[in-house]
Amino acid sequence: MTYNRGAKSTQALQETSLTIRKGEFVSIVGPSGCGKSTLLKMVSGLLRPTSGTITVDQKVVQAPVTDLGIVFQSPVLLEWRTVLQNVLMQVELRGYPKSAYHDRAVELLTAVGLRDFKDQYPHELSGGMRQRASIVRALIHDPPLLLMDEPFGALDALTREQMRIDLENLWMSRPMTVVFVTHSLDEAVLLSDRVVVMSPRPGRVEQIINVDMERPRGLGARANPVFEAATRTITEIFLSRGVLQGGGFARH
Amino acid sequence: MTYNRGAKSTQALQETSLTIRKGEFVSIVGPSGCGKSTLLKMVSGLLRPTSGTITVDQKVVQAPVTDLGIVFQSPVLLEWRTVLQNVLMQVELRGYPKSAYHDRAVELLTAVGLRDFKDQYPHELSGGMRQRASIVRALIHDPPLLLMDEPFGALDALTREQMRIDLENLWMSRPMTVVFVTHSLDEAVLLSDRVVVMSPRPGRVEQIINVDMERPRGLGARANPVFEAATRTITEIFLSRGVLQGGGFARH
Amino acid sequence: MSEFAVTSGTWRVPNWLSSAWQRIGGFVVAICAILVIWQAAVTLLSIPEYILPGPRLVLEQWAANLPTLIANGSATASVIFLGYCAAIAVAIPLALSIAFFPVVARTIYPGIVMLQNVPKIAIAPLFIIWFGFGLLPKLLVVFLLAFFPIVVSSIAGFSSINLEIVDFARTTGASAFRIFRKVRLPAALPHVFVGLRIAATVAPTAAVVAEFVASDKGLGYLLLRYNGDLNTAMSFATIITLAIMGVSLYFIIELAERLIVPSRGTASGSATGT
Amino acid sequence: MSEFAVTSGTWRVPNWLSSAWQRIGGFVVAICAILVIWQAAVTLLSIPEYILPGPRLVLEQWAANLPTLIANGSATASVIFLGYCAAIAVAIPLALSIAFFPVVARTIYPGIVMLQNVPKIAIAPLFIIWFGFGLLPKLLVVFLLAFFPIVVSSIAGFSSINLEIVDFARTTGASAFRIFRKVRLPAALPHVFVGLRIAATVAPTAAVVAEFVASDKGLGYLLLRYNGDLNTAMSFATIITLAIMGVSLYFIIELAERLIVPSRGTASGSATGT
Amino acid sequence: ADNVSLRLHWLVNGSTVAFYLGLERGYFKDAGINLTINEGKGSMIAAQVVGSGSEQFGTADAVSIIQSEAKGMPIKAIMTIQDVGALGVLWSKTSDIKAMKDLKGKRMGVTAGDALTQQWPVVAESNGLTKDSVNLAYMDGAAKPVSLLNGQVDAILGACIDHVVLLESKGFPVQCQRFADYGVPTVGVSLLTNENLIKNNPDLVKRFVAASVKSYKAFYEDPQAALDAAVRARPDIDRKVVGGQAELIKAYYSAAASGRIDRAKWQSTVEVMKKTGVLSSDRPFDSYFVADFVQP
Ligand SMILES: Nc1ncnc2c1ncn2[C@@H]1O[C@H](COP(=O)(O)OP(=O)(O)OP(=O)(O)O)[C@@H](O)[C@H]1O
Ligand SMILES: Nc1ncnc2c1ncn2[C@@H]1O[C@H](COP(=O)(O)OP(=O)(O)OP(=O)(O)O)[C@@H](O)[C@H]1O
Ligand SMILES: [Mg+2]
Ligand SMILES: [Mg+2]
Repeated sequence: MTYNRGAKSTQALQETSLTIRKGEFVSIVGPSGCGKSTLLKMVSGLLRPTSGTITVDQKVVQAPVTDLGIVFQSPVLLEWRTVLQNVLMQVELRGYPKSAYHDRAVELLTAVGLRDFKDQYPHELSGGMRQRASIVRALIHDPPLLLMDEPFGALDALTREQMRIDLENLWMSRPMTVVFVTHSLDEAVLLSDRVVVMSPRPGRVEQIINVDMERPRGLGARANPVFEAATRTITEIFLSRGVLQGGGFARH
Repeated sequence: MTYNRGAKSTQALQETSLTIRKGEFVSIVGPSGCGKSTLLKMVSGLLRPTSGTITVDQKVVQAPVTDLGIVFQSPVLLEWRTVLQNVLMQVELRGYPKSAYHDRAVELLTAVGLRDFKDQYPHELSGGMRQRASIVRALIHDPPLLLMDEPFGALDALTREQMRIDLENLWMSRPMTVVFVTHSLDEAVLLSDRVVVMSPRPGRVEQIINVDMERPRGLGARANPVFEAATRTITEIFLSRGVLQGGGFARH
Repeated sequence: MSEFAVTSGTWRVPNWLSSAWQRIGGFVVAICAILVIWQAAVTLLSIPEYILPGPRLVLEQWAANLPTLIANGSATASVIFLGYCAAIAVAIPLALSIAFFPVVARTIYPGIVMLQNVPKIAIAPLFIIWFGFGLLPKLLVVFLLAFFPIVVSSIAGFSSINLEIVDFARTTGASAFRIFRKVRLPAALPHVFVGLRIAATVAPTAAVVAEFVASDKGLGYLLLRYNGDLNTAMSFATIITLAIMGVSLYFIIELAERLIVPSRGTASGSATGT
Repeated sequence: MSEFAVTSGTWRVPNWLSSAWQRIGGFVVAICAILVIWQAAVTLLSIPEYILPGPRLVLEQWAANLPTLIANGSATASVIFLGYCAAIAVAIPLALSIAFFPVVARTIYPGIVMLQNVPKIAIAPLFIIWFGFGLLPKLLVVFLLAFFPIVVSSIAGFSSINLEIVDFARTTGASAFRIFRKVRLPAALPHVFVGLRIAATVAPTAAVVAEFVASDKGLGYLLLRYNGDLNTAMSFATIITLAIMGVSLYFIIELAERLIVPSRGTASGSATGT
Repeated sequence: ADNVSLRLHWLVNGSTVAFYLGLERGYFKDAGINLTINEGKGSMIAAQVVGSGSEQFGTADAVSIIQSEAKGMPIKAIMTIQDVGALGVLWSKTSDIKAMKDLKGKRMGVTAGDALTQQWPVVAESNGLTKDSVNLAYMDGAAKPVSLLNGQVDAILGACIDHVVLLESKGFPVQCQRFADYGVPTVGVSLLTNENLIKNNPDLVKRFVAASVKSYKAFYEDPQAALDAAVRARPDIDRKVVGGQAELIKAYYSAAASGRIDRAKWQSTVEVMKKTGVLSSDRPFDSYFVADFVQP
């Protein structure tokens, strides 16, 4: 996958192949700039490779996939709509009756702690609040496929933990495929059936780790040896590739 | 601190008092939406309270403070400037000679892994790369005061660890006051002399935890009982206040 | 230590009504100042009436001939209104196709620029020959002058949207039209309104030019007559009537902007907090 | 599995030169098409010359009278140029003060709107009385017509900046002027250029109107003469000369925009990647 | 020599080429006058420019001069160029219109606000037509001849010199009837100056009038020479059109070459204007001109 700008081009992804199965919870981890967001956009069909394929639920992705909910890395809210209106945008664009989703929207906003802010505009929210609003927007229509790009990145540890548990519960309560980009190895391992580990820029899929643990994986799951093993494996892959090449901030 | 919109107003901060000492490393932690960013903007003088005071280095903050470097929660880069030009913006706006800072800029960009991207535009970067560029912009002029709002939020664990160590080294190598907002308790404890713990929205300073640990606090410091104690204390404060009030994502 | 509070330091007022009042207040003050200076100049320098009639005289004449001015003004108003609406109806779809179809941008757009640079006033007499004496040539003049500002501004608007928002919209499978209506159009509206405002100030002038060329009614016709009679005071009264109509149109557009353009909930104190 | 690549699906071309060529290509095709249709219509319908001269006749006349057209065209060009520059010089500072000083916005702005709605064409004869037959009244007409689009667009530009970027700039202690030059102005430029483009199409018309009223040279003067003589072919030749000048100004502005307005490194494939 | 500028009532045409001839032949120089000729944009503007004192002399229609004076402009007519106004009605020789009265029920092109349209009601009344018996189509001045050519109107109000030449040059067999011959006698183009100049430098006015009369006499002798002089000064004028006008003017006006101001004609002009309503002032008719600058 290469981004072109005139004569200049940036290779964002090396030879990458990814197959996602129906109902599966897959996480993608990898160093910053390795191509996770690019890969996620290809899964959604928003970016299309000229060669190579992405397969979701045995179908090759070609046009933008529409029966999904997506959380971009930045919140991407409409500045001129309130939080509630932004959430209902998902429904309006799909042509569903708005009134049928109003209560569910308020329920979800309550779940992420935004009930009191439903009539405020995005620029009046804190960074983490905006992110939570965009998560609600992705969930409101009960999509069978959920793509999330670092959805909990701007949240504090406790809120994050809570929302992780809520997400797992939601996923368990009904069939849903989730592709989840995160920087938290804990989160990846605690949530996923498989963790896709990517190599540094220009990235490719380095390894795919299966996480066989019973669910729900509550707070205690961190003590599970499977958790520990998976986390250690991923950390080792990362360490073996190294990260920043620079010499730190101090002057040389 | 209250945000006003017509008749409507949002209380962002309750009675808050904060004194920051010269050369100190202070972290601010607290649940999403509690007012950390607001507090940081008040420390910088960008937002001014009509009553109450913020004291930095024994001076009451009134006008925007200018001998500082600041990292906002979102990268806030100029879309029409390359990464390098964005970094040098700091210097240009201050009227310093650009050429004198060019090498230092490249050095810092190298340190954060952006050397190859110095001539690219912000929209061609990944989320984490943009954030790193804005960190470099805050450091380029060796400010005596550094304000950072979740600067490592979009970075993977390894890059984050590396940059934390780099930041500590920089801070140790010369006198500098740092105010650091983060969601990572590890990071807060490992970096700070004092950790300011805020209560949920509308927030106030709940408690200030001193962290007495020798420096540098490398990878091994997590084993230090002081680390463990501080982390536990903060977690307990958080747990005692509770977080989201909602009932999860599943339908009721 | 007491609670922090930030005083509102910006001048925007949250609801359009009180803001409209504020505006009208300033406007009235400005107008009064101009009138006083004008009358003073005319009186003190004893400027003859045919060079510059004083405002008192103009207002007297204006009041005395109000029925004529209203009758003819309404004729002009309908030309302005119809031409302006036609301009909007053509300009916005055109801007859309220029913004999104490269072929249109490359072939039609330069032609429009060329057309725009033809002084309509110079060819207006030909319009009568080509299109007869009716409403058509007049509408055409207003249309031609008003539509270009709207096109240029709308192109800027439709090109300036955040692409990730469109990406989101595409994942919903919404039709191009619905994405336009719900996302692209609201995002472009502030820019479109820049063009609508400029066009609003162009339209009355265009209508007068059109009436100069072919009309037996309307303010342009009156102006020709009063100019012919060297009745400068009534010329001014007519011009003022026209200016009032133009300003009304302008503020109607501004009001429409406040009502239609999605606000972001005009906040104060957010980042400025003086 | 082979490497992923995204084909460039947008029509933008990275450097302005080749893009200018693309434009000129489309333009030429469009012009040729118009000429052919026009000639065919005139010939087939045998339209009399004084109603609509064919392009062949117009071009012949144009070529035959080129020296006259050039001499008068350059007079008009200088009126356009000076009036346009004056409009820029006044409009941008004015827009700035309207955008940042509420008092100005409330008192002066409505006055300007009012002024803008006075049909300059109707009062142009008075300009002669007030300012004589020299360059001044002509410049004034061009200035008055060109400056408003620039004001309106620039206000929109200066009001639309991301406040956090200004926050960052304020922490550097940079003077208001430097913040303006380095941050606010570049951010506003795309909007300012919308106004500059609209003004570029207004200025030639304004110059012709001014010359109708007060000139013994220039293309407006020629037009009046040829119209009076029913020399429609030469009227058209003059109008075409004017249109060429107008289009040149327009594309100079567009070129200036490409050179001055900070690009974001026109990317392709980023989010559209067809 | 005195520096003097003359503002014409329109772009140079047949009625004013004489000044270029006088200039070229040195008549003004011989009179101690350094003359600049400026083309104009209407009689009213010429009157206003002279009235404001920014230019010393002008040519304008007598009706416009009287109107402007009545409004308080300090100007006076000082010489007659056309003793009878050229305003009239034009139609095709081939149409069924033979006289004014035949205009009944026809469509006529007029321009709002101009002198023609102001005088038309009186002409109509004098010829047994009522206000509504002719359909007036209002249009720009430049559009009138084209719409007559094109058959969109049956007649137009126009000038029996300029429009006749113009229409004939397009092969249109035109008939022109002057208002003056149908009961509305007015004086045509005249020379005017500022009252202050008359007061402060009557000698200059006298010399200017003398040189102007000489120029017109020379023009009537050889219109072609005047045309050549004008073309040399203003190369972009249309020889055919302006030459045709000059010949017609010679035919119409050579009898008035003396430039003498005819009191009776001015009186009837003022009366016509009062009748048409464009003049409400009660000033005596002879206060609008100063007759004695023209030497008998
Ligand atoms: N629009 C674009 N144009 C050009 N290059 C781009 C564009 N978007 C991303 N890239 C490049 O593609 C690479 C991968 O970017 P991507 O956003 O997928 O990374 P990421 O793994 O999501 O990183 P992060 O964790 O920092 O968000 C980067 O090197 C980036 O510079
Ligand atoms: N511009 C604004 N106008 C109105 N209210 C605002 C504005 N900015 C922030 N707030 C409100 O102030 C409160 C604190 O916001 P702040 O951004 O300081 O939170 P935070 O602690 O930084 O949160 P996060 O961790 O999510 O970034 C929130 O309730 C938010 O809704
Ligand atoms: Mg990313
Ligand atoms: Mg924050």
